[in-house]
Amino acid sequence: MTKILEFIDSIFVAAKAWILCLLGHFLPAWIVVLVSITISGVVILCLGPVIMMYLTLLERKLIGRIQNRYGPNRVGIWGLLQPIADGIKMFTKEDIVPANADKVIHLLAPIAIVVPALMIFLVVPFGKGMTTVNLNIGLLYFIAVSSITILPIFMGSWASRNKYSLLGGMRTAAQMISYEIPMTLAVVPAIMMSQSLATNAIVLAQAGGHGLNWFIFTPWGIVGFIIFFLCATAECNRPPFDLPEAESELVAGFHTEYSGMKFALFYMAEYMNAFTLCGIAATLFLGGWQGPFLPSWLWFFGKTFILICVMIWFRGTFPRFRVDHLMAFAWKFLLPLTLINILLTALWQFTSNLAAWCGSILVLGISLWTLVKLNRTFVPEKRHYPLES
Amino acid sequence: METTEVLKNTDATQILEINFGPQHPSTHGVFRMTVQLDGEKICGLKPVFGYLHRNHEQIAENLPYAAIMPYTDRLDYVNALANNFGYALTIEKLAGFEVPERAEYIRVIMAELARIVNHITVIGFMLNDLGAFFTPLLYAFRERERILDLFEEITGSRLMNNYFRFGGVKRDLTNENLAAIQKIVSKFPAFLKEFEALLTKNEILCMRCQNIGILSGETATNAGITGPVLRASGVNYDIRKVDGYSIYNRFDFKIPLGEKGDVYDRFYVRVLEIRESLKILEQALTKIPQGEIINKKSLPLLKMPRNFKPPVGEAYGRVESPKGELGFYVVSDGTPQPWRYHVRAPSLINLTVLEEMCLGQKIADAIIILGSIDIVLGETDR
Amino acid sequence: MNIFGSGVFQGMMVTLKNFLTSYFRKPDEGGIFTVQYPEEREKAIENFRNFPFLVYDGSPEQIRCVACGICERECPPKCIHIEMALDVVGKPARKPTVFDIDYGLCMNCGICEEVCPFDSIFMDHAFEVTAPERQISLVRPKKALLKSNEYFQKIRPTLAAVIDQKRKTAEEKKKAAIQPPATSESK
Amino acid sequence: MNIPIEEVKKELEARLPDVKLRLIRDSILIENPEDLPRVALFLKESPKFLLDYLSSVTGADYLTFLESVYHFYSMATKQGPVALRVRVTKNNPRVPSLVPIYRSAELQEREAYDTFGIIFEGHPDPRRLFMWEEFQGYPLRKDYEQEDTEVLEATDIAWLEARGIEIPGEMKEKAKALQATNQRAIAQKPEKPRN
Repeated sequence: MTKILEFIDSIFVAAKAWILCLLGHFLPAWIVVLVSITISGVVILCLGPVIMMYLTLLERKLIGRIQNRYGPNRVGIWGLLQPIADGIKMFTKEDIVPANADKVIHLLAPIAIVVPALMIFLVVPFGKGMTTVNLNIGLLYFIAVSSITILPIFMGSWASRNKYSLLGGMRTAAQMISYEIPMTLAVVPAIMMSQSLATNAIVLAQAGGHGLNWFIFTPWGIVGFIIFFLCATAECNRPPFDLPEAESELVAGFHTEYSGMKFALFYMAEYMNAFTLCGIAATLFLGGWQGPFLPSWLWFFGKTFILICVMIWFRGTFPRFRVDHLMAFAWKFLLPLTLINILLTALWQFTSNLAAWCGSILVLGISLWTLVKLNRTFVPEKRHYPLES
Repeated sequence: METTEVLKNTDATQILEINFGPQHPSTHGVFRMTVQLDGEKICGLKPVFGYLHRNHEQIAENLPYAAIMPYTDRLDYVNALANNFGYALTIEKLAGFEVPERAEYIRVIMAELARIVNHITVIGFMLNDLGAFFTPLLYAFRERERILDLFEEITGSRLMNNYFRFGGVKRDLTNENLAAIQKIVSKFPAFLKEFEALLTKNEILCMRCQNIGILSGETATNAGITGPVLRASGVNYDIRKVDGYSIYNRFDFKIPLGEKGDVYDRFYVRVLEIRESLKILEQALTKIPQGEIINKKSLPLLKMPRNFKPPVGEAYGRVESPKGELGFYVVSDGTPQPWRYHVRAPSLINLTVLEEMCLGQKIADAIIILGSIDIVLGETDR
Repeated sequence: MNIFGSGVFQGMMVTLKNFLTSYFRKPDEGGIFTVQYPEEREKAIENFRNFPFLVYDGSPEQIRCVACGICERECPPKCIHIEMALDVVGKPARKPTVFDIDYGLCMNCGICEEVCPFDSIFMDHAFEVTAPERQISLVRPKKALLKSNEYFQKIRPTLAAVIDQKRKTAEEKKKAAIQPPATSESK
Repeated sequence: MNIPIEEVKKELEARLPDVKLRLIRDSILIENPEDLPRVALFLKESPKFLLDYLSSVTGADYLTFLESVYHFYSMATKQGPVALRVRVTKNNPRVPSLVPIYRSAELQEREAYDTFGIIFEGHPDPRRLFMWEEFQGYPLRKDYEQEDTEVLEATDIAWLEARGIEIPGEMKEKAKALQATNQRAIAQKPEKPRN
């Protein structure tokens, strides 16, 4: 029984190893390495778009249900072929470039945005031994690469020569740079506890204890997770932080002037970013691919799926932030909280379990209360509405 | 989009001039505002009208009185019944028609249902302007749909009702209709509770709406602002109470007033007004008498509308439409068609203070301020 | 005191509730409200009015319309055009030869139905009216507008019953007037 | 609550003796348009009426003269309406603007200017409201002749041809004929209701 489970668990790893072994018999070693890289690359290149396509379907279905309607259900059973229909539509659409646009940069931006989105996939541990490149500085790589996304968005917005796009681009720059900081700082506790920057090592640090060793089950872990998740939502420009697009204000923000496949690439990058960020969040705080019975990659995808569902749930519920509130939220609320969180993590390592729990909750409570008191704009005013005859 | 950058100061920042509309997702139709931006801050805003202008008044001046009724539906197409009400009231004033008791009750019931439809739609669209991805709007539309189905059953059409006649209404309410209305009225508070749980305490919504677009009571009065926008600024002025037209003075209802006159107050005053409308409906449904639905004197006019020639004179009739004071000014010269027909459109006049409310706010705020004023371009541009 | 974030949480609970009820509840109680249009249809509402049509009894020759032109005059957007037929002698035949309604202009107000003294024009339920272009093919000729009384009885039973009754009594009266019964003669 | 119009007139005559007033139906006609702002200001500030709310401003064309009609209400005392009207000739349709006193007149006066051509002197933003700036004529005047949009004029044809759009010959001929007689293409007036 356990043998079968283990086999299913390692099926992808085994398959790749088998192919490489086979080739190793009659090919020189350097070609085998090249083939290994190619296999991983092709898998990721296929996985990215497929994930994106079905995430759009999932989003439309879930939001449909939230809004008491069916969502797409005409193309194929349960609308399963809808993404393909959308893809065909995107391909056949006319590609429009504004007359005054900077044509080269306008073309480059959608291409450039997909690259970092795909690059992050390299360090995501999809399962036991299924990290494409087991970098020992995996998290650093992730943080570095994910911040590149700003540049293509700004390129696209600037090159469009549209004022809505320009505003959207400016907002993107401000928003993504600001949210990068609390996000990075929210990751630090996980690094401190696992004492490694490699994503796989962080997952392994959360092993055992029937899942209770996951970082989310500690006070600093839950705070870190929530902050990381909020920042991730902001990083991939999803509601309620979708200011760069801001449909009701800026028409479509930075991609107002994009159509057809170029637009689809922006869209693809957004969804792939959402997936990888959720995957990293699951890795850092939810024990990654760890879990009983089921194969490890299924656990990873399950956890990621739930996080994505929460992102979609956000989208179905919340109105958008305003630009200054957004910045204030990052700098005045999330940033101090992450710093306190790092302090707590440090204390956690030196104290006994019970004292650490009580102490952390006390410190967190006080700091939250203080932060709310300091940020009066976040607190709704109480209003009184007289009813007069 | 026009690309004219105006230099305000040679050494300082550039002012960015943007046209919001006429094709823009949240200008509620083909409304345009020319906005001057300093970064994200608004330093100038000019509304531009007329993209939906069809000279309603001239069309009406070439038509017999009864034939104008379906055209009034097209003014404010979200609640056509209020327009019908205003026009019918004006012509009854001009011709001196009495309205039977039952017809008055039917009118009030229909007008209040239309008010609920309007307010709930406005709240939904305002939330959409705020960036909520259609969820509040579709919840609102779900409830609106029930009322519109009822309108279809009673008036024959969902939006373009053409239901009121001079001296009465077109069709009687059956007992089943009354039961259906009663069902809607009794189910509505539960929906409102859910709707409020979704919205009113939401921190993001409060952050976005509170202290934004403040309009003081004095400015509002002087600028002729009416309706929920005025009452949100704390001025107690509801034409249903002031004029007591039709039979509104027989019902017990209150007027909710706002505290600060910001976007949040306008939003919440509308929610409270829905509650008051439900109160009126409850009372009207219990009190509605049996009897005629149209004045006997005006019955023959239904068959020969062209024979209707009101005496020479003029009348100014106004009703509390959900958008504000909807006035009709009609001058009769004794011929079958009016000599002068004028509509005092609340959506248009409420936009007088748009610039003042938006100055110094962010672009995102301008959108929700516009949404909170509640305009329908059919009425604004006429 | 409200805990910071409770409003956001409350809102999320509302959407979660609606998400779940969309699977289990009936449309009236918070379930899915959508009607899957071409396959499913909403219950036809009797009073619904769309474009006008002309009623005939029995065969299309027995058209009720007498081409009096009242609807043509009263129509607010002037979308009706009628020409009266002439009989062999050249006298007006009290039948329309041409009866066009421009669906592109018609605004479904129902005034023609109200003013018609001969109960011959009524508002239809058919709303699936399409045309390849917006000028000529939207002008519907008499042939396209004629529909039988049975169709009228099917779509609007209540109104049709009232009108059939009215016409029946009117016809009986007419008959009675032409051939007065013997008893009345003796008086 | 209604204000008897005679009472208003009496009060006005007592306080502003140099203003000539006349009752027309249920409204007061101010014979000299120049007096309008004074009357309005008096009505707004007199504690008896407190007409702080200008509900409606509109024009009307009575063939020989144009009229501007104002309906006032009071939000403070909840009474009204009081209707004022001024008459001007079509040659010199100048009426002092009420915007400095009531801002609600701002858009409505622009509308009246747009549709009737009544010029409101002292209006801060005297532009057309619904029509574009180049528009000719005032559509709600009874003598307004609507341009036929189906017929192209010579200038239109020149504009179109400059952009490489082909125009049928008969349209060109029509335009030439119009230009020769120095006429504008006028649309048929909507049919007046028969009785």
